[in-house]
Amino acid sequence: MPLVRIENLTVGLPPGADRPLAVEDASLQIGQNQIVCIVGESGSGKSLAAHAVMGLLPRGVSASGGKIFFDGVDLLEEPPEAMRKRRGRDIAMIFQDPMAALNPVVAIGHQVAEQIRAHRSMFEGQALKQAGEMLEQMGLKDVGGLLKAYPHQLSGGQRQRVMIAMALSLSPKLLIADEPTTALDVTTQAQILALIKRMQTARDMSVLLITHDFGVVADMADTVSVMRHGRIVESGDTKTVLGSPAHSYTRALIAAVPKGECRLGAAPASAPVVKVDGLTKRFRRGGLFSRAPAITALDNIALTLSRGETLGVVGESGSGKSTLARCVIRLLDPDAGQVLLDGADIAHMKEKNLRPLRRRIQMVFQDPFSSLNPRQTVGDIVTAGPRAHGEDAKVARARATDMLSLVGLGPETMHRFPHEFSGGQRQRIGVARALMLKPDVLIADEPVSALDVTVQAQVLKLLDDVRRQMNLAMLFITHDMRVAAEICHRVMVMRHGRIMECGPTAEIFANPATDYTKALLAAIPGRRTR
Amino acid sequence: MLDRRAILGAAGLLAFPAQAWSLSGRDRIINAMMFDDPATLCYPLNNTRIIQQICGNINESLLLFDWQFRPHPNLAHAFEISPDGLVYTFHLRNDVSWHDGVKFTARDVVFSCGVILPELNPRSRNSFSHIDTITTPDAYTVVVRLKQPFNAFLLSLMASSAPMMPAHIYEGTDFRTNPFNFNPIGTGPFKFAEWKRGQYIHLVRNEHYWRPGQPGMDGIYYRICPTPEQRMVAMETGAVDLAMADDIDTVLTSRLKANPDIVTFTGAYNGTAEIFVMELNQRRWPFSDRRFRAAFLHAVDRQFLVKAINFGIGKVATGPIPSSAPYYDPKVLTLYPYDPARARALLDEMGLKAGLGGVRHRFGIMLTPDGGGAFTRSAQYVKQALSEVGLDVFLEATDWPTQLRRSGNWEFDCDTNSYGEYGDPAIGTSRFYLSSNIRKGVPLTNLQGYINPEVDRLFPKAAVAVSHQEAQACYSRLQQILTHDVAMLWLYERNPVLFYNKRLADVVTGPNGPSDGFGAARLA
Amino acid sequence: MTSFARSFFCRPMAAFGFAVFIVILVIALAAPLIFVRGPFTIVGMPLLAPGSPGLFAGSDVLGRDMAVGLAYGARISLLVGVTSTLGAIGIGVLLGATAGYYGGMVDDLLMRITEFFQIIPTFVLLMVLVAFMQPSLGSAVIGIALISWPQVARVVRGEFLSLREREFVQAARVLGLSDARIIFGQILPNALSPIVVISSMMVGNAILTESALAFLGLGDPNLLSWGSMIGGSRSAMWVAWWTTVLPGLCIMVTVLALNFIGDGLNDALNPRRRR
Amino acid sequence: MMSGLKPRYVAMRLVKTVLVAIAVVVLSFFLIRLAPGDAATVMAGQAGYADEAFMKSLRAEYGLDQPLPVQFWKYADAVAHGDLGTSYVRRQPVLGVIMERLPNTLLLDAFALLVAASGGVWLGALAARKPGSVGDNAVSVLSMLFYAVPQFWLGMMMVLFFAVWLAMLPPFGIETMGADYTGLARIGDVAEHMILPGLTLALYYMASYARLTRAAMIEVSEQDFVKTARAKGISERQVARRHILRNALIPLVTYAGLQASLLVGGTVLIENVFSWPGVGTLAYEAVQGRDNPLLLGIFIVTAILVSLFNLVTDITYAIVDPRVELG
Repeated sequence: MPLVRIENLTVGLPPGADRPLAVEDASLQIGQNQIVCIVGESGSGKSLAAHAVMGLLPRGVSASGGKIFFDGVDLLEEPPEAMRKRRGRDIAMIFQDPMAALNPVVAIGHQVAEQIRAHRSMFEGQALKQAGEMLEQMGLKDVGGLLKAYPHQLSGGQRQRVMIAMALSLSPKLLIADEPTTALDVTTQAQILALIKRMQTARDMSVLLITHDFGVVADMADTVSVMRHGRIVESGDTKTVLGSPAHSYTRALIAAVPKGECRLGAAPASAPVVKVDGLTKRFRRGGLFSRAPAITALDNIALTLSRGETLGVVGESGSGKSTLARCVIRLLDPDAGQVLLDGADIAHMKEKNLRPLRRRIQMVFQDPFSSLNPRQTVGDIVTAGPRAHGEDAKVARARATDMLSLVGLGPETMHRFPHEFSGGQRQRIGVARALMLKPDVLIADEPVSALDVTVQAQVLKLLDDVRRQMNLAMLFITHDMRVAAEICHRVMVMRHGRIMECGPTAEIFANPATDYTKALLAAIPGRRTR
Repeated sequence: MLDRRAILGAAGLLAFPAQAWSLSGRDRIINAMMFDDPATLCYPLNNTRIIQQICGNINESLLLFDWQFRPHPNLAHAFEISPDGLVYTFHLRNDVSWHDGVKFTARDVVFSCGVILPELNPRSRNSFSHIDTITTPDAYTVVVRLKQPFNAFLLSLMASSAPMMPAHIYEGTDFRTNPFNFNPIGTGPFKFAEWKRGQYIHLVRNEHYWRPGQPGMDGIYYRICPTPEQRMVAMETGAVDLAMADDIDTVLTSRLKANPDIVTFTGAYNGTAEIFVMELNQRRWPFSDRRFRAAFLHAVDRQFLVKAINFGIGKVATGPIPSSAPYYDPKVLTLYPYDPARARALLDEMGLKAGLGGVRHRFGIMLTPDGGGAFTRSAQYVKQALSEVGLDVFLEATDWPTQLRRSGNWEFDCDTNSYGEYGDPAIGTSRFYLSSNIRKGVPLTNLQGYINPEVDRLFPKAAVAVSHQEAQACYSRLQQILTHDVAMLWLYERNPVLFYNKRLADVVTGPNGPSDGFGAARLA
Repeated sequence: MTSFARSFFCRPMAAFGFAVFIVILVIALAAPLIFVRGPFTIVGMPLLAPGSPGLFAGSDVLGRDMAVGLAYGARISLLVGVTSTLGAIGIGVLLGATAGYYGGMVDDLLMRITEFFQIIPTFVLLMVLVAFMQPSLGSAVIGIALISWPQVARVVRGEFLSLREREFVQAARVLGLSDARIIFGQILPNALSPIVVISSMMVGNAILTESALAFLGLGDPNLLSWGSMIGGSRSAMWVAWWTTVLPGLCIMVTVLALNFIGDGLNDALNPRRRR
Repeated sequence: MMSGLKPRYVAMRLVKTVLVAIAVVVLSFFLIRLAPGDAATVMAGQAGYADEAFMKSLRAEYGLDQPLPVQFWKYADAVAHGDLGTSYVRRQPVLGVIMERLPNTLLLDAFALLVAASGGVWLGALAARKPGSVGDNAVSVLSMLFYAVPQFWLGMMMVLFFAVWLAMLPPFGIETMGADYTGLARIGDVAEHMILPGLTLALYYMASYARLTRAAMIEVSEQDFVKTARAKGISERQVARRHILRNALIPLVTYAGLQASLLVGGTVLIENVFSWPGVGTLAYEAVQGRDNPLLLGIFIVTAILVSLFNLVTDITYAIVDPRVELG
């Protein structure tokens, strides 16, 4: 008899939302000692379904139909007080953003102990001891210090381990994990997923895992359900669904996921247009009086970039890849080193004489919602560059319409405002804006990491096309090795502001030189099964 | 300092009635009020009203005056005047001693009238400038010889103009910085006890007071009460027994008059007899033209000003000498009844035609900083009345330093003020009309710059007139000229009201009002 | 802009506030048409109760018609409120923008000045300013503007600090736009909504401050404002309550309306709470 | 547990307070000296009759005739030795006058702050529990109302209602005049006199406390850690007290600090309406009487007090919010 049986679950959204129902007629089962995944793009209702099971739907959202049987009892019929007692004891839940999921003003020990004492009457001291043991089981070191520490003093990975310790402290039968690793670095993500799997087998526990990453599904799930616009379009055991998907939407989703195979050979040889040498950047911390040491974001970086070539810069958060991009395009002033643009060193040039050169090196940004001025029409946004460099407004607008059609957007977009477009469309507008000045070099700083996987594929294809057509030299910054493999001729791996290794993509993927790159490649979800 | 917990605990004691303290312990104490701490307690030095009222209990004068301004014995038990009016002989009481035990003798009178009073008090300086010599045949007789007869000499010995000061305290010291200015010594019924700045001044009864049966009370408290409403509440709740001139805003007099426990006493200030006036700067055209000044008076309904704006307190002023003061002669006065048409005609006659917006002339009236009280309201009414005849007035708000600086240095179109007559025109009135008293930088002088040779001749002649009739003739002619010339804009005689709790009696015994002290006051 | 108007007016309080404000504005402007006599004209005996013949709001301590006084009083209060706020906004936006955008020394200096204003009892400082400029309409406006601009500067600086990091501003710098074009073309339009919200609240505060000054006798003696009416009635209140109650109510209603408008603007302009 | 409070930080802040006080002295000295007319004419005026000689002697006595910089150095030197000069109008040392009046102001402020904070937080929490409910709207409208009321007029309405019509409470002064109570009787008397001014001040600030608490609690209850707390299965009351209120306290502490400094210098109006003998009425007299040393003294004392308040607020802030590192 399955531990959880969800039948025709329907969850209504408050009026004014983009669709009437968040979850519509969803049914699925979670067996004893089994890991079930729900996968889908953002807005598919997967997270609300999980919250419905836990009985933690936000204000104004309610389960309007269907049944959720847990150990034979329909949780939707449970009186609130009884349901409250089950939370934490029978069913536990961990959330996506570990930074916000812990109470910032209470020590870690107390928060874990509070979970234990919520269902067992025991003294604070005893509960704290038990909490310490749980934390050790999660593989956390210096537990004594951790108990007294505050959430802001822990790393993302540590915090997620504390959340898991808290959730499992009363050995619940079911653990619901709502995108537990999306906010983490790829190496930490692998460790947390491994920990969940180990805990599941050790404690004969069932897990409901919510994710948008098929790699994670491949690594973790026994069975998987695919959701779209609130409905379950396909269910089944992982191998069959991933191997031969029945539903067309699932097929399109899987196809869009970058596989990590290297598609580009060597770039056509040509003179380097950008040459960087000895580039160093330090950030000073603390106020006037404090003597805290400055952080070295970039330490003596050297690279070359030629026209028609895409150089990928890969690294985890804090590796300095973004700082490198900003220093090259002089959004930041480097402390030392050279940045030669066709021979001219722009590293320490004054803004006055740098301005005319700026048109030759442009950038596409990461966050579609922050990179366009909400108060301007698309026409004004795209023609802002040329107009600032003295081009006649009418000529600029005509060119803008052509550029928009190049990136796949109709002429009517010129008069509309950014908030009327989807994330993907906004990135296309960003690309159009960058290309209006006919740059030689295009820097793309994590251009697709904020997009859903299907849209991601389209934007990557667009970037590659424009590179070929305009013979651009492209610097591509990303934290996702699979994306890098898709689009880059050469890849440079960075860690703590230094270059670990750099070379043709295929070579780096086939036989990585440094252990760090090996670990990065190993941590890519979904690689092991193939 | 009060501890917060106690306060909160005590707040629970709200049942504690505010007026529970019984009257017994304090019924022989008079409680009076004052706006703020006076600058000093040296009677002649700072001649503001509050200092006169406090020091009136401490320093006494040679003579007291009754309601008809007839002299009565005080520190001088008798006096004679020589037939030619030049020699005054005063016989002093020999049983009077200062609060510090030193005997009061003729030496003190010579020092007071000869040295300290002319030095510190401008009014005394005018009156005593007529003295030729002061001699003391013996310790208790003083002979004053005048240069020429001065019929107002006796009246100038009233307490507010000539308080007797202790020679042994002040002689040879700098009068302005003498420490006793804050710890005054006198011969009066009460002596100085304590001055707690920001709270009160406390006087206690003088055990060795020479007048039998006085003082009727044990002590006086002058407590600081900054706002008019607070003073009124203090009177109504009985926390205070006495509200003197200017203590109660005229708006609120109706409320106190209706209170059965409070006695209303008008005429307590006939001695000072103040007139509320406006002074036009006659150095500037068109104020120099008599017709403008006449038009000004015709345009203002002074009857309404008294009845409505000042809530019935006071009387319309008709000339330089108040109606309650000696030498007042109604027959000779040129009167200016409320007649806007006449005012417009006069202005047309002058050539001040109505320009755009009907405005003939625009000028400023400088306000007295009385915190929006009776003076400001009167000025606001005058501004409105003058606008009806085409005179556009803008009011200039001032604080004390600005008002004094600008009036002293003649930097004004029109100034508002209130001048006391102090019993005799030679003391209180002449100073505003004599061209000899035009002195730049000094307030309370002939600020208007009014010059009339005949007036310059008549005032000194009247002052030295031997007989009353001769003086009256001069003052009548003066009143005729001054009212014809509209030398000043006399608006209304203020005669402020005094309120006191009905538990007291004989609080005011003469025209000098509280400035003669509360020696006679007793429980009703 | 229609979507802004729709979301502003569908809030009951904001609509009510706007309506009340318009009524007050109309009465203030059309006072000469509504009332034949000026506010200073004396129409009868002082302190007549409301409802006496021809005086539905009674007469004040000088016998003037309270209703006319209240109508003309609105002019002064609104005039001082609006002009001093405009002045404060002008200085505040300029300094706040430069400090927020350029940071460094300008920012430190501005922070020290705003701190100074926080530490000094600002109302006492205002009294000193008005007293030494001699009380008049001009000195009140200048004084209030001088003590309220730091508030605006702090808000504008905060907005500029956060907007400066936004990617569309960095894009503008990459495109080679000049600082001026970035400040006024890119950042300021996005910083407008908090400025508009705070300015409506500040007009309310300026009216309260002006009435406080007039109450303490530091107002312009030739003008009749609600504050001076209350100030003039401190004693009269004991015998005639309406001389104090009516002008106070007018101030409260006006400032309440302005605060409702401020709240409405805040919701309507703030995209997050647009629905 | 005092997290991150380093003595060096406190020392640095005290240095900052001194620097601020110096800046206050310099700026306000010259600002006030620019005013036309000087105190000599005021004192002469009070003398009722003053000729040029008397005014000249006064100017000499108070050193008003020396050039401005000399006057400043003399003043700064005196202040350095704790002597704030003598008040022209009151002829007493300024420090003494202020210190005599300061407890009254602090007493009133403390009472008002206590009532406003407790009432405001309680009302705000009530409103936040059911956003959009009748109670919530009532609290919002009420607080908007008190936000819009002129403080001095609110005071006069309290006088009109409680003293004129009901004659229930004494409207003016700090104690019954002339009663000279001692001990508990005096405390009762002062407490009774404090009710009206205290309540007027409290009502005004209670409105902003209620609005702030409501907004803070609503914002905190939407945070993820509140969802985590509920996922632990603890009661709704515990979630509200241990998680929501604890975090909502943080903005309140900053506001209390800011408001305390406003109160120190800001009660001129209330003290004037109720004739409460505090620093506020003193400042008003000083402005009217052009009493520069007294005005400067008030500015300095307030500046130092406010800086200390800010220090206390920062320290409490660091206690309440562990994320804040001091110094």
